[in-house]
Amino acid sequence: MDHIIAGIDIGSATSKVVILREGGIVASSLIRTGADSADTAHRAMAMALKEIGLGLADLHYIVATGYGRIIVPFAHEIITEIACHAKGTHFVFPHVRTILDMGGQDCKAIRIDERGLHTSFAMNDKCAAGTGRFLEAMARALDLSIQELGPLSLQASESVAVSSMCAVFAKSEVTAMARRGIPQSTILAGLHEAIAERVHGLLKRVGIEPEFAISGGIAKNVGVVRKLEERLGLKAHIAPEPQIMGALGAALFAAERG
Amino acid sequence: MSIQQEQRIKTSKSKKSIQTATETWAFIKEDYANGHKGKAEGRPIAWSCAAMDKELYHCMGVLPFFPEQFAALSAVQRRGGTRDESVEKEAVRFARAAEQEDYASYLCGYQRVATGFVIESLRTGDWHDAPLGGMPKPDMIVTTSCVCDVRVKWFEDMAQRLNVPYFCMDRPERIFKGILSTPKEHEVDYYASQIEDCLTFIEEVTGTRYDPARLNECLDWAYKTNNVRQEILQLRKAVPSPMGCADGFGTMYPGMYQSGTKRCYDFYAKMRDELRERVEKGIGQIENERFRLLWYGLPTWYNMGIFNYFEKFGGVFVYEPAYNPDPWPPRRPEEPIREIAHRFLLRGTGMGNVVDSILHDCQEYKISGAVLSYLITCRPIVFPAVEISAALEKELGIPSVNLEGDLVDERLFSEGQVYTRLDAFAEQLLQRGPRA
Amino acid sequence: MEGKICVGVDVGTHSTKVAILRGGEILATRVMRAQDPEAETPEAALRAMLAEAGLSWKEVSFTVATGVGRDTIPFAQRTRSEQLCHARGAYYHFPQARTVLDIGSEGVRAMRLNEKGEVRDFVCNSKCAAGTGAFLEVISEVLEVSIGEMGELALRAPGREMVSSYCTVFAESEVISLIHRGRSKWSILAGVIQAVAERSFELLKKIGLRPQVVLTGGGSQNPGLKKALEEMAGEEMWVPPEPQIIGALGAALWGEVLTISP
Amino acid sequence: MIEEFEKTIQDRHQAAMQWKEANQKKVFGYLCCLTPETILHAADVLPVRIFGSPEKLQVADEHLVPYGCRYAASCLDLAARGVYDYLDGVVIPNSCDLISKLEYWWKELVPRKGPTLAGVELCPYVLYIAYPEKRTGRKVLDYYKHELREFKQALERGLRREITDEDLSRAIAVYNEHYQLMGQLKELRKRSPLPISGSEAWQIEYASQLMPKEQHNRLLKGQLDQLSQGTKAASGVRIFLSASATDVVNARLYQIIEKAGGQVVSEDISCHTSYYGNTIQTNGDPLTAIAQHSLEIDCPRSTETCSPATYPYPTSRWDRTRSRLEGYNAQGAIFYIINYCECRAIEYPYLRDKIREELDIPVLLLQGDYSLEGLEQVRGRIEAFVEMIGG
Repeated sequence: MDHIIAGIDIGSATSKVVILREGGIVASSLIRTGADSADTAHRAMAMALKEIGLGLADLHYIVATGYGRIIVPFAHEIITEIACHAKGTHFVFPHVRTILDMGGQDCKAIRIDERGLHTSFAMNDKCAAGTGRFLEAMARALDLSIQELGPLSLQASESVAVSSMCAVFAKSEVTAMARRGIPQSTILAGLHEAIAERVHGLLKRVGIEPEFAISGGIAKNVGVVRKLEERLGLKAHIAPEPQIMGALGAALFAAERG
Repeated sequence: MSIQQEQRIKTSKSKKSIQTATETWAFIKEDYANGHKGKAEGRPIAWSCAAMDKELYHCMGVLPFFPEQFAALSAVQRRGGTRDESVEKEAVRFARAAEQEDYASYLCGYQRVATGFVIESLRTGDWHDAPLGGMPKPDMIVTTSCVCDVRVKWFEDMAQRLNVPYFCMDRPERIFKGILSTPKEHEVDYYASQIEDCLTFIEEVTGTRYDPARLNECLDWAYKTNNVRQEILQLRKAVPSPMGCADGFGTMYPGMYQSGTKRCYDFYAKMRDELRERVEKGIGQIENERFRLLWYGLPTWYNMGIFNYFEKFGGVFVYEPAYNPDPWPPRRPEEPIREIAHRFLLRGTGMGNVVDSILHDCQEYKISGAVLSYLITCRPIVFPAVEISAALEKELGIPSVNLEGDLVDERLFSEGQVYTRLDAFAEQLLQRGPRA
Repeated sequence: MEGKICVGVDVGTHSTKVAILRGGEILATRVMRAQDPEAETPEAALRAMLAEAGLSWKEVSFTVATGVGRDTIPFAQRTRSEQLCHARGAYYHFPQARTVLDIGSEGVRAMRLNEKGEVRDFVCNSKCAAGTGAFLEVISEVLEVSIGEMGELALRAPGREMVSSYCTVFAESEVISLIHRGRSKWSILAGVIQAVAERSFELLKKIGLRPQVVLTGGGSQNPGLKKALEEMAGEEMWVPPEPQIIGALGAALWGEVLTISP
Repeated sequence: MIEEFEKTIQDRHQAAMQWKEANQKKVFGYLCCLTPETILHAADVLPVRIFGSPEKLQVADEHLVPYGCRYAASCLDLAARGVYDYLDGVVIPNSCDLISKLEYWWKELVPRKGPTLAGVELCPYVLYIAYPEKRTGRKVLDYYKHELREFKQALERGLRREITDEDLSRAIAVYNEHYQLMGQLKELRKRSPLPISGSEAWQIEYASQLMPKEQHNRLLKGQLDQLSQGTKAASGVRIFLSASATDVVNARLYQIIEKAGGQVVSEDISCHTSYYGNTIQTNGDPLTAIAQHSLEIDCPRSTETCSPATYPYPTSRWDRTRSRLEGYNAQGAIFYIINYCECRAIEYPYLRDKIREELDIPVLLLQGDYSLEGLEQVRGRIEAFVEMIGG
């Protein structure tokens, strides 16, 4: 019988599952965290299992992580998203020592050692400035899709200063700028700069090593990534599926335990 | 965040591992009852601060009350002593009253709560609608310039509002290398003069004459108490840890606020005996101690359960440097005032002194991780936090984690975020394996 | 002075309001939503309004602009702060007004007035959007209730859910989780409105809360919010007709004052 | 306004470096008006005030938590970035919880190697002064004199020169002239119409902390002659401004107030020299006189010795505030308190009540950080406030 294990990451915005068989990823899923969190867990898991035609009973061990980790009814163990992001990223990029995870409502800076274990971490405070939700609100204000933000901002030749990082105030600041005829790309460049500056502060708190990776949904925003790279003078490693790093880490823990 | 609130991880209520700790509450209640009784009988009441030399009150027959301690009490209690969780904590009610008067929300929680209590009591005329019947109205307000600027300014502000005589004992700021050092002569002269002036001030307010013999009596008790407390600290270094930080903070009241009395001495003597027995029998806070933690800063008084949080991972809080005393130089009954000044000035107040002292404590107590309470409303606690964290990592390889919040205002505490950090920190410590 | 025409323009973050006065009487008012791409410019709106009233642009004696975008109205002779305009507008309707609470979309402000309707003191909300109209808008989107019906719904709530988050974004997800837990929309609304009311009430307490209290701005049209505030204050609060144009009305009234002594 | 003032402010670092080059003397930076500048002057050192910059922190944020005054943090940040490398020494008085701790961070982030003896620095680059928190009382002067003596000795060791009483007396004379001239300027601002705008007066204050006092005295004297002829007049609602130390932000605050139709006529600002009311005594021991003068500074952090019967609690903050409002016929009071400036934050509600009740003057509280964007966000309130008074 194959050794099949899974990791599930219930985040504030999206939920992810990764299934490993003999150390390799055989299935994954990503859905929006919805209605009932336990139900979300079931749906995400079912979706991934369907890919390989298996059932829950075929899994030997399941580790849950993320904000909703405690409510995953079928998990054997729960581990924090900090440890899981460290583990997942280490698996993909063994040389990476600093990780920035930018999720829906929070950002984390994590330092890891050569074994992929976290040695230090910092998280954002009670304000959602600079998180995925913040960008979503901005996208709505500019009537753009979240995927468009990054590429569009790269077209900007200059950027404007966005003074407020409060999602609500920034939204109206952005609306007002758009009304004044400032190009969307320029506004976005400003927003991304502001976010980069904020997360840079977080990174400084754990110390930045040259081998550095970004995970989470915002890692797919090339605008933020570019601004951050410019600030740090470093090239960021980004996995093809940066959002599933936490679930992957959870699955890797499951592989060790199960 | 949402899901988490749904599944709120309830820490157990703060757990007392030692018997003596359960007696603190009776001690506090007795003091408040005595205060109210004394007030009715016309005995002088002083509002004062933790860093004050309490022996001065006991030798002058003054009943001292401490707004900081009152604020901590308000962080625990709800109005009317109810346990109904929909009733907000008294601390939140008072803090809000102060904020409505434009006291900034970044100000020390102790300050906002105590000032809010003054504002509310002056507004309603009812001084007893508060935990334990509130602090009796003061006849004098005495503070010191120790530790922070807020204490001076805040007490001055209360004196203005209450129209009550005010005195501040100014303590010289001392910055040097290391943790303890002999104070300079002119520093002792100055602080001794402050103590003398304070005694004169109390004489004027109360009409009681200062009697050096009486002060010596109080200092004898204080000295004996301090020796016992040093023994307790030695015992607390044992592995497994016989007593944790919840108890450490929970039992600081007598020593912090009633030093110089026999009942204070008795309290700690009993505690020492209990601890000695536990250490001899090898009884720890928990059965299988896997890692030992230090709590830097002041506690989150509204959530003392946090000190048990690591138990499920095999972690225990072993030591909290905040309120524990240094060893004292021998008694000098011929000049008791200079003796107080001298012992008070031994410890340095600079950033470097603070960092050095935490490094020292971590070694003494065999600490494997430190939880830094980032009191965002307390400058002296929060400023050194980054340096401490860096020094622990660099000098001793000890990791640390920080928790943002206030000491009494639970509105600034984000349970979900805090517990995720603590979980990740526990994982981090367990991954490292036992400390060599 | 009979028949003198004064115009007030209130340029807010979400809408622009225009009011025209003739001889101290309201002649016409108009609200333009900022998000609406079809919306007229203030100047075009004013021209249309004047034309409808059979007046020409030249007949306007004085124009005053207020609101966050008050400097963007080139045809205004003067500008006046929102505080002064809301107070004057509220006083126009209610000479008994001594406290005015303006619940705008991003700013909440409380003003204390003297017997003559002059502002003696004011306080404003902080840099955080918690407790403002925009906060309610975000929640209205989440709950799929229109801003208009929000207050009514809340009034019929059987209970009240606690919404504790400061930050609009966090509050949004708190609300989402409450929905997911099957809590009634009404009770959640009541909780949200309570949270907003608490923020506004803090400002009222700071300013002293002297009766009569008058509510203005978009938020005052929310009956649930009004009721929550009245309960906290133990005090009846009045809402003028068309509370959202009070700022523009006040600006126009200032125009009358300023034409005399510019 | 005088070009030289403006130039010095615009390019304070260049100005100090040029002075150093031209005079072949040392320049020391200091962090607070509690610094005994006269002692530095007596040692032939040019004391210049260390200011920050409202740019974002670049280095210091790795060491400081965000829960503290950004102004002090910015001063440190500039130093850590090398902006203040031209300084030959730094004086840090115990003037508030954060500034006193800068002594540690300055040494950490701007390390300078000097000779040590048994681990103790002989001629420290960073000089700390334990300023007492009490301004009055029986032994305060003795204690502070001792601290100043130690400061002077450290300076003498570092500079390898003696600072004689004659040196001190010479410096005192220069500074006394400065205090007198600044006093005259203040008197002018009591007039109506105002002979000088608030922002111009501020510029004079600002420059006085950056240039040699002799030069400043000379320029100011000329300026005062001109002003007393009354050719210039500034108008507006008369405003008293109380503010934390936030140099450039304050400078902009003056402009915003003026644009709104107001004029600052008097102030209580932490990076201002207006705390010095009197001159330094010239009879007797100069060090005692300097200590005495320094203890007269009415800083929000200082407290006093009280007497139960006659003087139960300190009133000097209110007394000073009252005289700054009444004497100058102020019509409104604006308080700008930078976040985490705790002493000002605590005294504010009491001062506000007193101003309202006893003087019937309206008060506006502004809270913010050390950034110009933050100021733009409160611009509307300032305009509303000035309009409210001006009608």
